Amino acid sequence: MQLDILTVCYLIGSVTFILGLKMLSNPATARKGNLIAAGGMGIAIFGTIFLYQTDNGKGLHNYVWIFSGLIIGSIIGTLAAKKVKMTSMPEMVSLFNGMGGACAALISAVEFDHVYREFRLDTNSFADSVPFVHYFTISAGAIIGGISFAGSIIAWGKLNGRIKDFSFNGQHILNLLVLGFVLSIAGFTYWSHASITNIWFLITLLSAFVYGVLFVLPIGGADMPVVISLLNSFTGIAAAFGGFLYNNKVMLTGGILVGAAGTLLTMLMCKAMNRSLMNVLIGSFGTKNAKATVGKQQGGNYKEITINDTATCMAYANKVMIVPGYGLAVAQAQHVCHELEKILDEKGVQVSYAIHPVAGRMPGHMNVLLAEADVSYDKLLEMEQANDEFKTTDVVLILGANDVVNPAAKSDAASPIYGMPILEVELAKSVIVNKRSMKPGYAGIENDLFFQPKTSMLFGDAKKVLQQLVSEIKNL
Amino acid sequence: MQLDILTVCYLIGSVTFILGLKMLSNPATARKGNLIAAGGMGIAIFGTIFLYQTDNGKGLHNYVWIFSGLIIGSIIGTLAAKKVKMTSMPEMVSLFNGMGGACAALISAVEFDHVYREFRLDTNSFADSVPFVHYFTISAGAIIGGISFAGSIIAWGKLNGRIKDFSFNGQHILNLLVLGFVLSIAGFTYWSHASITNIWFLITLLSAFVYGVLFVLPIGGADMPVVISLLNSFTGIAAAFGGFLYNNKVMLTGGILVGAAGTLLTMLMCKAMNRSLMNVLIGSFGTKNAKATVGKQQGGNYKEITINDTATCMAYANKVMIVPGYGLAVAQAQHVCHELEKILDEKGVQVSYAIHPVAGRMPGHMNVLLAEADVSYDKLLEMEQANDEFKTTDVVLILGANDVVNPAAKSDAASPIYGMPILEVELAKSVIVNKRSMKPGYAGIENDLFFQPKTSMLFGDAKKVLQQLVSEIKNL
Amino acid sequence: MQNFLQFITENQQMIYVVILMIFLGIEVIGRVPSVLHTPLMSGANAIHGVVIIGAIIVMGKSNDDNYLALILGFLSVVLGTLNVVGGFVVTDRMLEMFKKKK
Amino acid sequence: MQNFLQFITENQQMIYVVILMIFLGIEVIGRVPSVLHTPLMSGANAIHGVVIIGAIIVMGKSNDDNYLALILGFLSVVLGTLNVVGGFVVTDRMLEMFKKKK
Ligand SMILES: NC(=O)c1ccc[n+]([C@@H]2O[C@H](COP(=O)([O-])OP(=O)(O)OC[C@H]3O[C@@H](n4cnc5c(N)ncnc54)[C@H](OP(=O)(O)O)[C@@H]3O)[C@@H](O)[C@H]2O)c1
Ligand SMILES: NC(=O)c1ccc[n+]([C@@H]2O[C@H](COP(=O)([O-])OP(=O)(O)OC[C@H]3O[C@@H](n4cnc5c(N)ncnc54)[C@H](OP(=O)(O)O)[C@@H]3O)[C@@H](O)[C@H]2O)c1
Repeated sequence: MQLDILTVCYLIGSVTFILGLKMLSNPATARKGNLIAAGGMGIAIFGTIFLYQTDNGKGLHNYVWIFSGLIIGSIIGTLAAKKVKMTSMPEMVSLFNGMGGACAALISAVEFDHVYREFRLDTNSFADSVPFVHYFTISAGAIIGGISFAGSIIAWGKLNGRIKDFSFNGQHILNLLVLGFVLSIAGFTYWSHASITNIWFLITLLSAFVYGVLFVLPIGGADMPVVISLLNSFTGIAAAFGGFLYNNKVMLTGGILVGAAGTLLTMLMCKAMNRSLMNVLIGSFGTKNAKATVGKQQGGNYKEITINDTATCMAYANKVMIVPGYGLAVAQAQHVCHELEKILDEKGVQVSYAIHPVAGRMPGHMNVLLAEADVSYDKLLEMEQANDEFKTTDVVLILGANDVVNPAAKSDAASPIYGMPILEVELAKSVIVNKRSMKPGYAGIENDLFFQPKTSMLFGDAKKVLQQLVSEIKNL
Repeated sequence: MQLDILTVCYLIGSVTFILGLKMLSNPATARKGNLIAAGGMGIAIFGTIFLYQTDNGKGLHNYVWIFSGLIIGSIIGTLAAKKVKMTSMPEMVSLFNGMGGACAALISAVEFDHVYREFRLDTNSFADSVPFVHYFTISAGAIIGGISFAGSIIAWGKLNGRIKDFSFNGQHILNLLVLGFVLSIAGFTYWSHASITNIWFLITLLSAFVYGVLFVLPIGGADMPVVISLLNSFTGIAAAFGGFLYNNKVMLTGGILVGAAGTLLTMLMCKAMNRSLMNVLIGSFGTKNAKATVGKQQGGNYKEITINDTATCMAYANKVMIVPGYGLAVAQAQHVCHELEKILDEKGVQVSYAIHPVAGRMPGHMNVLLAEADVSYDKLLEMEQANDEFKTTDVVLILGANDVVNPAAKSDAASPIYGMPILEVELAKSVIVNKRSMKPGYAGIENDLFFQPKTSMLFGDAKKVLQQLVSEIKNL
Repeated sequence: MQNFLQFITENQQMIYVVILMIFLGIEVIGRVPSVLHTPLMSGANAIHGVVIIGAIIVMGKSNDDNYLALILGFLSVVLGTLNVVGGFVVTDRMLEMFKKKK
Repeated sequence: MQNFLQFITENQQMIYVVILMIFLGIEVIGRVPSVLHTPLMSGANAIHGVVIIGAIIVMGKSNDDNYLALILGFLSVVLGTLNVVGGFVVTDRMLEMFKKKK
């Protein structure tokens, strides 16, 4: 009876996960979807605590340990999630993902320990006493969980700048060798003498960590959101192996669901940037190519503009469109940007923002950034809307954006970003670009826009420039 | 071993069904999807024939019967499917669907017979010797299959005009009563004396047929595609019960898949016509309302035009757009329409067709109709494309279409078709409407378009009118 | 109630398969354009012809002297085959008409 | 090979569930707009925190004197909870920022 109710709890859990994920992929229902999945998770967790029975009909014990673990985890988790700055979200997700991976690896370790204690006095190998499927499930959980854990920690470190990009020739070959080592040791353990398998298992786990580190290390820091999404699907698969191990349906379905959805999401993310997953993992552009293409400057002429002129130009315009990009985010200039918008608004200028979906370093980066600065939602135009508006816009102010306004994406089939939809700012009457230099952006390519007659460059750090601009306009 | 291979066959079958259905819902892959599903079906069928084993390890016998059944079915099925006229497709689908339903019902009947032979000497009821789930599965398959069979046959009869719409007051109440009767008898059988359950079962089956007939009879003939789609999902569910019965995964998954997809498809079909499923089943418009609204004619003035004038008007236009509708289909005027198009083309007039997705009486009706008459594909414009073109069109010729060009769908919130996307023919310079009278179309409502100054009416049967038009233009 | 819960536990795998399949059926055709409604209906119709497998099993298991089962079984094999073969062929013919645009 | 086939038969229900779930995972998020990529990733991340159930089972089954299992189990409960709770809370916060347009 008790177990029957638990089955139903798990069924509810699985269904809420599917529903939740489905709703999460639609802006109108996303928030509700998250809550529904959370509710199902709660039911599955408390169902397990109170209704689970082992094969011999006993319930769980060690409640004190379990509840203290739950309480400690909840408090830390909630605080961390509430405190984190909006722009550090990917770091946070990466860290949480690492925790999940570690959890899966630990479970496998404990299960291995069970098996080991039973068979360590066996004079033969595991292969003689443990079914292969059982051993396979345990070590797959450990390895995948371990890779996900170590990789996530590195991704976290890269995102908050503690760990620098690091790559050398032959890195990819080394990685393959380490991966091969992990798999061979894992296989070897099964057939080795039962009394020492614990050492081999430990080596497997540790080398999985090493592989996780090496896997993420060479990938460009700016590509971390993609990597996190990939590691996210790894953890899902590790959780699914846990589900196999305990013949637990909700773990199995939840894990597989995330594993599949995470893999697709990773590919969708790459597609939104018009790159392939391979390209991200091997890290060809953003690192090497960047330097290569900077060389072949087209050497056109560009026009500079002073803060003073910019202020006049904007204050007397009818309609201004602001295009925020990665530079705005790193300069932390969202608040002063909002200030600029308000002042212009007071002067009767119609101001809105053109938001490119992959502007910045994570999808939706600009939305959260401007939301943090209290910019009102109806001022944020999506790409399609914005492209309709540019025709009637007097001044476009580009703040630290580059690739997302690069016309090469439309015109130059040889360009690495060819095919990516862009903001067509050239349709406006005039364009003012703020960045610190003529250096290229993320994709490492030249931007023709800067050399067009209607474009003027306004060099300087986005935050400083905006502050000066605001005071200039006030003084007009 | 043999059974293990069969499991894999079934797994392949299930996967191909999912893939096939997915591909069927995308124009680019639809045909391949159909073939993939067919391939999977073949694997599942031949796997069953050669690899199936009963519980006691024996294979199947009666191969002669089985193969003759397969061969007869295949020959008749292929011939029928190849011979049928394109516009009679829904009839054909309905008939095939009925066969599936009958097949499910027959299987249940044979299984019931098995159970009955075992327990008929029992002095007690089935309830004492047969598990409820087993009995439930058998009778659910019989009832749902029976309803689907009888309903499909009626739908087929209605579509080819052999059966007329038939409804009377209280019909819906009668239907509910019959349904209640079917279910009570089915329940009663389980608890009745085992030796006479066969009679009760027969009554259940027959009254399911009666319900199927009564269910479809009052629904307007024009709504049959929706009804067929609904019965299609019924047969899917009946097949799934067969899967339960034999613990057969491919039947179960295939049946459920079609049951779910068919239900959604039914709703999507209703939505494309801007109606609710309830509305279709209760049959409120298209039958009664039609007569009601015809009364309140707005009595505007309309302008007539002669064949002669139409010919001149079209022959000297630069760009003509033809809007085909249900009237063209019933008049079988697609071939002469294609002729008109060719003649105009020779005269240097640019001609294309504006295809509304629900023009006619089945989705895609106009596409298959014009394809049958060899109209080339790039002349068929989808609704959105067509709406962009009307602005630059000189003459729109509407052939037996009515609701799909009714501006009330955009402007009159009280209209039953309000919200349905329409072809915006008023954007063109002039509009010529061919129909036989001022009577309304399917939705039974007045059409303002006919009373507008730029519209001229060209009364007559579509085929005759087009023939005259062609010869007139030739003589110009 | 308890019976019902027990039924769920005993058949939980089956129930999972059914629920997931329902979700899939709905998701998979969620974006179908209206012109494809008729061919899709027809394709789905062919797929539920999988019920023929039941007919084959019935036929292949029935004793040589059970004429009722033999006749009904034979009939159901014929009807099921009609559903499957006719369904796929007619769908293919229909889709031939819709060839690719542009 | 025979072993493998046998494994498939024995676990066929499980395999069906896995395959259907893979299809569902892919179908369900197929149409996500790019601005939602980050919250979706974060929500999916919270869902795989379901691994905590394994941690609870490990913890609740281990003997009182098996300190290794107790400590590792405790650690995994804490980590799993972090994943679940942190994941859902952070996703909710993110989505709050995306409120409805227009
Ligand atoms: N959103 C995502 O999910 C995601 C994830 C990974 C990668 N990406 C990629 O990132 C790119 C996003 O395009 P984007 O236009 O936003 O950025 P971008 O192309 O990387 O350009 C950013 C520009 O900002 C300038 N900048 C840097 N710091 C600045 C500061 N403090 N003040 C003012 N300007 C500053 C830089 O020029 P200076 O150095 O001259 O100042 C740089 O050219 C795309 O290529 C996209 O594919 C996106
Ligand atoms: N496509 C689907 O899946 C589907 C399914 C069910 C229902 N429907 C509904 O059907 C309607 C389709 O719109 P529609 O514009 O194609 O058709 P409609 O609104 O039904 O109008 C057809 C018109 O054709 C005329 N007509 C009939 N026979 C004719 C002949 N021999 N020669 C010339 N004209 C003739 C009729 O007028 P006269 O009597 O004056 O000649 C009638 O007004 C929509 O309301 C749609 O919702 C569609």
